[in-house]
Amino acid sequence: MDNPNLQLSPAVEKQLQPRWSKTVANTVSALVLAVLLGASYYPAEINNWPMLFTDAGNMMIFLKDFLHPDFTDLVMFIQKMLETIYMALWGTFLSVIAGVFFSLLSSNNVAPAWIVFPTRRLMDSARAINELVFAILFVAAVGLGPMAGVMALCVHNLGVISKLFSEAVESIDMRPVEGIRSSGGGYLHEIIYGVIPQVLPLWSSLTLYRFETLVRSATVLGIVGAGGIGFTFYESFRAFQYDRAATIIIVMVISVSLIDMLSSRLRKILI
Amino acid sequence: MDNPNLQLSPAVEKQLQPRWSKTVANTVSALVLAVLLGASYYPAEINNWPMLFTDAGNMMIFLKDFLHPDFTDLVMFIQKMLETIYMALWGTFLSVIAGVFFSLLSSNNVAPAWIVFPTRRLMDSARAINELVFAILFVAAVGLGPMAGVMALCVHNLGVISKLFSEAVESIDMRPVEGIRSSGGGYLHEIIYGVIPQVLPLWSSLTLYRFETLVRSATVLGIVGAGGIGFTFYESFRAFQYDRAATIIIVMVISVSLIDMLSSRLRKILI
Amino acid sequence: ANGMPKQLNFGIIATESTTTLEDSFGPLVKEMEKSLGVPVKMFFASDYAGIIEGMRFKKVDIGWFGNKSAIQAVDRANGEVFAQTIKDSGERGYYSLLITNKDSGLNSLEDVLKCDGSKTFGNGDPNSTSGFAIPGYYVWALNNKTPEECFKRVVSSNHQGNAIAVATGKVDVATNNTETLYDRIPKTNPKMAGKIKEIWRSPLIPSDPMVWRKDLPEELKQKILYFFIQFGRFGSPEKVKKERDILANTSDGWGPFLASSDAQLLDVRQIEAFKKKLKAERNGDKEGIKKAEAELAQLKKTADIVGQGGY
Amino acid sequence: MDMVIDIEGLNKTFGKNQVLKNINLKIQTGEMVGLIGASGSGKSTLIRSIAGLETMDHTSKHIKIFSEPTQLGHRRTSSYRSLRKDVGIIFQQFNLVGRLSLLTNVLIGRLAHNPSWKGIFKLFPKAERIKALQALERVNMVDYAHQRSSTLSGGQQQRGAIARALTQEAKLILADEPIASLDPASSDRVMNLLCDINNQDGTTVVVSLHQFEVATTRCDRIIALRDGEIVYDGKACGISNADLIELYGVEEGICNLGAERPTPIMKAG
Amino acid sequence: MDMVIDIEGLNKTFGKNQVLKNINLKIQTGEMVGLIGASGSGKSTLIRSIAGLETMDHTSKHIKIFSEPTQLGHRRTSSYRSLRKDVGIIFQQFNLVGRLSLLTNVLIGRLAHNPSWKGIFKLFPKAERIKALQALERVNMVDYAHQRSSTLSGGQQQRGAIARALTQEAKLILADEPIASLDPASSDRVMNLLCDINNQDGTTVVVSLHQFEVATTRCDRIIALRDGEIVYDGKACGISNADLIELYGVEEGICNLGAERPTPIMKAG
Ligand SMILES: Nc1ncnc2c1ncn2[C@@H]1O[C@H](COP(=O)(O)OP(=O)(O)OP(=O)(O)O)[C@@H](O)[C@H]1O
Ligand SMILES: Nc1ncnc2c1ncn2[C@@H]1O[C@H](COP(=O)(O)OP(=O)(O)OP(=O)(O)O)[C@@H](O)[C@H]1O
Ligand SMILES: [Mg+2]
Ligand SMILES: [Mg+2]
Repeated sequence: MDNPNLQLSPAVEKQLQPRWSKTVANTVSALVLAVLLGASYYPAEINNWPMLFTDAGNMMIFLKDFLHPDFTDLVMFIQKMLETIYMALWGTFLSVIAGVFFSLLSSNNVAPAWIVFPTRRLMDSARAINELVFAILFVAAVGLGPMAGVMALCVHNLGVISKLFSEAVESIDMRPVEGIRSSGGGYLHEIIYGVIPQVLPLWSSLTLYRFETLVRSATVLGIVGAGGIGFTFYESFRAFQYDRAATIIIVMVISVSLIDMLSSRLRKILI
Repeated sequence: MDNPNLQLSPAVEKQLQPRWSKTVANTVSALVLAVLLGASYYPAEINNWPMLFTDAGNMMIFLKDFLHPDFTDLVMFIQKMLETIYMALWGTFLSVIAGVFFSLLSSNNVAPAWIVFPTRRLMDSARAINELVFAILFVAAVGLGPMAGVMALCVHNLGVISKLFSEAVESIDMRPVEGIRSSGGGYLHEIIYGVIPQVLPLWSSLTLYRFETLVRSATVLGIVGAGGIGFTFYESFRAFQYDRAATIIIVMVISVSLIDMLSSRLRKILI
Repeated sequence: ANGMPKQLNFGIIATESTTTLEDSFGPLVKEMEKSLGVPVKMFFASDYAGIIEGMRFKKVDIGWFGNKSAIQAVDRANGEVFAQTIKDSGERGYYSLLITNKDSGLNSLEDVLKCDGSKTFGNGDPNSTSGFAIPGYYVWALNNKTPEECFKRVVSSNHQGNAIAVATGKVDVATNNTETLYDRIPKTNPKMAGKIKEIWRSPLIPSDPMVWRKDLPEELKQKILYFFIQFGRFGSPEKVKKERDILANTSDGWGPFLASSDAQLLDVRQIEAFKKKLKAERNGDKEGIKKAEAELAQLKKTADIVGQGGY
Repeated sequence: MDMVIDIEGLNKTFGKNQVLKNINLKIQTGEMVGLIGASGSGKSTLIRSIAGLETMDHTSKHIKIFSEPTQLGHRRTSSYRSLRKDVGIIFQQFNLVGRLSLLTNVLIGRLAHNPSWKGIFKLFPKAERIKALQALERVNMVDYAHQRSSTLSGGQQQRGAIARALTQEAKLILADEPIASLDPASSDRVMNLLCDINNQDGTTVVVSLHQFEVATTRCDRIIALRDGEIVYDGKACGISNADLIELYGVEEGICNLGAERPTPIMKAG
Repeated sequence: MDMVIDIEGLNKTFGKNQVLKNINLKIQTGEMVGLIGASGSGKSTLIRSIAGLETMDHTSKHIKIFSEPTQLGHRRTSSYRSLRKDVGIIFQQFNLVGRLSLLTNVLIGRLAHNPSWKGIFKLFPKAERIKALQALERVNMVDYAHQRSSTLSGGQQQRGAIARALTQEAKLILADEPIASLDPASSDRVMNLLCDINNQDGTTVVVSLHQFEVATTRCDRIIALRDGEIVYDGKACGISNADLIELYGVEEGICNLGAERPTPIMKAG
């Protein structure tokens, strides 16, 4: 062991051979990424980056307007925030209920391929079809107002939740599931005893992340006339009332932080 | 074992006692959720749900307009899609680079609490502050156009990526990390050999999910005048050209599906 | 729809306003409820698409629109213009503008139309009447040019975005309108306003119309129309004063409504039809040209009857 | 007599590495079979294949459990699912659900004995919970019933896995190194348990073991795997020391082994 | 002579369960110590505490490694990190990184011997790779060097973990049941290895073992834990059969045990 080079056994020699396959694969993927980024460099005008520094002063001037929040309407903003939370709560709740179902159907380690493929495509569509289409769709049925917003958020969110939840499911340890399978547990038992306990912490954080996103959502709620904090922000922002906008930002940052802290807490309990 | 009730040993008797703590905790959380949902029922106008069925005919009428996609501008739409992909590519790339860093700093099992807390709050802000603020901020520096959009998307995305990545990090198995720690590996070694290999499959799917979201993004790119497919969709949609909108939806659904399939493929390679 | 509806749904498009919309419209709507005897529910939407489709499916009864979106409400959602808002100053409309930075060296439309390809242009949102359609017609179409061939770069944003871009020198020329440039920006950002100057002004654009659903019960329509026309006009001076105050605090500050009709939209319709014709000519689309010409002729005929601008 | 396990021509390949080579094996009701072989010789893979957790290569013939085919060639048959409740497995890596309590993990063994909806809502009748607790008592783990199983020590987890398989009251038990992490007394207790259910209930038991003195004293029949091939199948007493040397594929080690510890093979022979 | 491990008043409680009770322990350079005790008696927790992976209760006094305190009361000291490279651990559950190749896992043992940036970029000099491969050869695993470690069999993973600890060339090795999943020949090979590094390199070895015949033949000193207390600490030959009965806490089992298999304790005594 002192001079390991002296005499190597043939077995060691053999394993010392360089392994090309992996190196080649890595190099190729790095190259593809580099080429794509290079090709997008000018179209995306990334070449303007020096301006980020030369014209940083402009940013400062813009930001300065936010430094004097106007708290006169704070109570109203908090009320708007609660309004949004009402809608986000229902939107999240409904989409999580459905999302659990669809995410399991779109997980390769839980459902057979002929179910996974169409379910995934369906969920892709729920995400890809612009939320506004769903918003108007529900306006046609239930009229303007929160309900149409909730439903539109819910459908879009279902697509996202299913995707995120199923990524979590696909990264579980399959051994406990095998344990249940071989104890004679049925398919649903495998899910309830083997899959859910493993993904629960991740699922609950992801749910709270989506809840937070819905609370921030403005476009859909705006178009169906459901109001909410995001919409109020737009109003102020578009009217250049940066002092009010700053207050709304503060309200939103605090809410998002609270939700995030809740999610950490929940996680700790669940892990 | 035939009649298990006959005579139970004291040890078994003891473990048979009902365990209240868990039942109580579960009941309380279910109650809290129920109360919240109940309180939001009327404000969110969920009571309108029967209309979803009585007025389903309206939805059909609305959807019918989408049944005849107009493919004349297909080439233009695909080109717009590519434009958006350019921007999304850079936005995602930059935010993932920074996100890896920040997500590790905001994971409780990897970084100390006094770093996690401020980092998480910073990332919460990146998500909570409306993207439009960042959009205008960067317009002030680099002017209207794709670059401002890329930067605004990037900052917001950084907040999301850090959150999602760190949730993944917090759900890893810590035993391999302990293995590296006790072999004398440094902090960075623990991350590179212990954490990253475990989260890589999930990280790559999450990255592609965010990439897909950026490709769909419209508001920010719209306000900075960077165009893209989302903006083109808005134009058609708001002009009630549902035949064109339908074509764009098809383009988007296909793209999102392709990205999702790429993510499954990547996952399979990485697992 | 023969019986009276239990509730009247009033769709309001949230434009760039300076006060909270609910506070702003609340008193007016309360008066309306009193007068009509039905509850009126306000919906503030960030975009007209929801309100128009809502109207199409009878979920919205009255809407406040811009000229261009009102066309959609009329054509698509069976709506009808019945009133027009005016400013509390009595102005019956506003003007579309081209603006530049005070130091840009550009002084007139001719300077812009030199089209030397060295400048950048901030166009409006394609759905904006004053930001896109009006300049598109009067500045570009009538001069047989397009922004794309005139400028080094064309970007599009809303009025605020364009104003900032001009004030900070990020674009050289941009579209805007008198309401944004002279009412809103000076209030919120006087420093920026001082850096901007106007170099071209369009003909008058009639101010925003009120649209109702054509198939509302006749009785209700009469009540609504009566309410809008008398409000701030009829009655004791105290009542008028009170109502005028309410109007002055609604939206950007309104005066009493004027009666109006679909004819108010003729101008904008003509612009749109002309643009269609130009586009068809450019594409060599013979059928399109014919269609656009027929539409123009039809509009002309209507205008001959009801008068240009519907007055 | 009934055939519990009937394997013909089982091949299993991972990548380029053929791990099981033309395995032919028949095991009858009530047998107690010890599976021995060096580390990496394919014991776990064989057990997992019998349980239907690995699919055979398409060059294989069949696996039948209780005379019903569970795998034909490359395909699992439909009876694979219905048979599982009669096959209890003790996994080498325990395969407990870490976030659930030990008791719940053991109750999982009772799922197949109750209406499926009860299991779905986690409703276990008192009698079932008593059964589970008594199984835990048999492996000396009843005091840990409500501890989360991920926090148990290695040997405690192993005993939990054994309790789960016991409560399942299966007709065939496949135990993969069930005493690897156990101290001598616990090992003995567990081996006694396995012998008991074999003797009294007539349960067929296949147990893979590294301690061949345990295998030879406890099992009627020994199957020895080497590099994925069955190199010995017969009475425990028939194994010679030379067989063992060949089996574990060492020259130097085995002498040492012979010298420093008693060779139970001799005794058994 | 230098004190490698010096523990005073170590208490460790999980929830309400006190797992280690006032442990006092001194181990000197070059000792080969066997740690025995029933499953759940606290062997792994003791080893993990020495390694600094568990923090003691605040009622505890100290743990010193190479005379430097790593834990004082409830607190880890700063020297804990710097000392880790001299303490090699073989974990009961192997703690390999499943998605990395076996070779990379073994190379992790070399991280502390190279400039830290090289490890960060996964650059290992050829000499290091040879060292790792030779360690794998010593546990008979060199052919599996490029297999992903999660796909290795139980015993193969265990040998991988041993190879990782060997390449680390630590001054103290803590091995937690390193031969639990191994066949007799591999076990022997591994125990020979541990004895070798102890004899030749003077590495201090603490090894927890269930097979007390192995412990008594291989180790100079035996420490026996029962319910978190040290109940025996001394020469291997000093343990009586009565001690063992008390140790594993069984009355019925042990007779059985005595009858059915040779009791190596007698021989050693
Ligand atoms: N994280 C934990 N939380 C709660 N209890 C724990 C935890 N880790 C260990 N224990 C308990 O501590 C006791 C000692 O565990 P330890 O792993 O040290 O036992 P051991 O002697 O190594 O046993 P084995 O031989 O089975 O590995 C056990 O009763 C175990 O249940
Ligand atoms: N999923 C897999 N992918 C690739 N190779 C595998 C896989 N599972 C097992 N192997 C290989 O198959 C061979 C047999 O493994 P198996 O687990 O059956 O061994 P074993 O006899 O149970 O060994 P041990 O006594 O160590 O548990 C080993 O060489 C192992 O590396
Ligand atoms: Mg095995
Ligand atoms: Mg242990």
